[in-house]
Amino acid sequence: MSSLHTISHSQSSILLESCLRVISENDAILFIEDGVYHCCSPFVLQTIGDSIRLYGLREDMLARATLAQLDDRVEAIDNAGFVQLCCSYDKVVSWF
Amino acid sequence: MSSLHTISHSQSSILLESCLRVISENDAILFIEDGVYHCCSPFVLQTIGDSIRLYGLREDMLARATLAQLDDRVEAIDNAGFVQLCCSYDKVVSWF
Amino acid sequence: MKFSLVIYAAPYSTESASSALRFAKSVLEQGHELYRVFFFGDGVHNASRLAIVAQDELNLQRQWDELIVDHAIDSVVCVSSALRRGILDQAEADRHDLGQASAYESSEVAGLGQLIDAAIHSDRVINFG
Amino acid sequence: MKFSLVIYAAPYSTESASSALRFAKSVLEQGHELYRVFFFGDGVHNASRLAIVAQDELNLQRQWDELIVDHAIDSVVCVSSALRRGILDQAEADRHDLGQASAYESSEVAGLGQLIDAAIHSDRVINFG
Amino acid sequence: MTANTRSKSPPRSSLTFVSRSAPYGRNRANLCLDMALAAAVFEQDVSYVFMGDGVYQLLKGQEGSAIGSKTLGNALETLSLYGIENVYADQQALQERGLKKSDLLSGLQTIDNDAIAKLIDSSDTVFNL
Amino acid sequence: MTANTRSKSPPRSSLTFVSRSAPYGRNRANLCLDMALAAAVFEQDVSYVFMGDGVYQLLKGQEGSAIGSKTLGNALETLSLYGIENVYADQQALQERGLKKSDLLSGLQTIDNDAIAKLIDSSDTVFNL
Repeated sequence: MSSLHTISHSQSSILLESCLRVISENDAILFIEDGVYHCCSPFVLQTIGDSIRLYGLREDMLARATLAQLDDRVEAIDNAGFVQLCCSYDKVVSWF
Repeated sequence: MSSLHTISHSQSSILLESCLRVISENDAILFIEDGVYHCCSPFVLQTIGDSIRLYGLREDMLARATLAQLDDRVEAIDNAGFVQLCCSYDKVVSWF
Repeated sequence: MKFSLVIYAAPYSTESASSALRFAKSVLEQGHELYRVFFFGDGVHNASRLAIVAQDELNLQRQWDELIVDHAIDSVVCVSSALRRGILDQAEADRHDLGQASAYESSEVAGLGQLIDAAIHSDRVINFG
Repeated sequence: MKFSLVIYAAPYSTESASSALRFAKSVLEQGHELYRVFFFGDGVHNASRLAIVAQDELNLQRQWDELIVDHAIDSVVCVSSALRRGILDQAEADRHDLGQASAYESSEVAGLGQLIDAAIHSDRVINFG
Repeated sequence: MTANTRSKSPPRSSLTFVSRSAPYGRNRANLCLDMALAAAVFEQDVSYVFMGDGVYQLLKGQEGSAIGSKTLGNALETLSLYGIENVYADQQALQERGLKKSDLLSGLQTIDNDAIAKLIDSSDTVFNL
Repeated sequence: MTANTRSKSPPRSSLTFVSRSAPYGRNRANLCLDMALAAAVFEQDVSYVFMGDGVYQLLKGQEGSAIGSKTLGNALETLSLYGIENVYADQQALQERGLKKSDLLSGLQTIDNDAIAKLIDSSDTVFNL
């Protein structure tokens, strides 16, 4: 099976670190809310294994003015895309 | 002047680290709520300068069963002691 | 697909309740089913019908109510979380002589069984907190 | 000494509101003055008079009310935080035809000026959130 | 056939609860426990992991009464009473916090990161708070 | 004498606001700003520090409307409009987050750890959220 992990706090929290301890190879991470600040931090994104696909919620990045700094590895998706991602993965694990 | 800093989350937060960046020599730290877990972590307490006096709220340590592991540097005080500490320092800075 | 949402966060204090609302709308817009919305912990405050919000700001509680009514969504407020937070349906308000209900009628005040039922019968459970 | 307390946290979801209550009692027991208690953000939920709590658990909202009444404490609920969270005094409830007040009468619904006034006139301001 | 004769029991789903919060400071530990107990009542396939700060829930000798709370330390017993046997403590978290077996409630199974990952991967639904 | 002739203005106190929260995710940035503006109205001696994640409030080009919020990016302007001139951005936080001057609102003064410590030390009251 595969999981979509959502992370909703910034790098000042331990959410990403905790998630990475227990993530599986075919999983993906979607950054939402204050979690989207990860998406413009290449240094932090480096700690995530190459097999993990990365997404950021466009609405949250627009609000925060971080869309322009989006790292190449992260794909911006809107809420419709969020729903579609939930369907593409077998379950959603929320980190908050 | 001098400040009493209260810290109310565990080491999984960045509260202590943030506090230590801006603490002054004659200040003190009082650990309350989930902050009391700091009081049995010698490794973490080492990062605090020697001039800073350290206190832990007894009620919170009793509830959490951490009083027995209390580090030598930390003095356990009850709520009455908390109030007295507030009087002994010129102001209280709360980290939460 | 059948989705259920669990909301742990009060409105206004964090973005999570409004994130959940936007997600719920998106689920419906794409033709999926919302099997249940479950308000838990501080999330029960989203069902308050007493909120008064300035015209130029989002009334999150009312938006939830409208979504739930318009789409006939099964919405549940956890009873043990709700009572201690003053979120009461008319029956509870009457029982304790506390006047009118503080919860919107569109949400049912019920137990955690409804959350587990949702987990069993939904294809996806999404948590917002 | 004159103390004022600012409470940002809702009851039950975190320990902070109950920490503040214990601290307030301790302040009074030691003969200090409580100049003002100010409920801000989610903290306004501490003033709800609609809470129904099991007998073997602490009714934090009632405990605040009792402390405030017993010691004639000046207690203020921030108006902009309160309205959107459905914490209403009778005047607001009447104005919007929302039935009985949801806030205890022991707290006044007022503006942030009361917080700044407290900061100016107290020897110590302690924040709980 | 078998499915038919058992039609009165609910369908069986695998639910994993990851409890990552310390006790008392927030009420998430309680919410997580309550959800798992409800799942057990519905005869679901329940696993429970104390992860990160959640391992603090396992300390022996807690006295919630010191801060007016119910003691959460018997969570393990409660889980077992409800027939939940797949209960695990995060090995790395115990090590990082210097917690020894003698500090903890008895009868604990520890679990490493890979095993938590596999458990999450093989579950139908994960609640994580 | 001077005190007497000025008896109508409130006593002057030095209040420092440390805003450590990112915008939108939690409403703490708004609470902190509202407190400081109230203090300015009361003609207090106000300092404002964006610390840690709080520096994210200073990013240019925010559009709160994307998530149904008011845009917080003009906080700096608002502070200046209320006559609050002692506004500082945490140098270390800007560096750690790789934020360049060109990403940020103009007219910012940066501040290092020692200077924040001195500011806190010399203030009568500190609000820190």
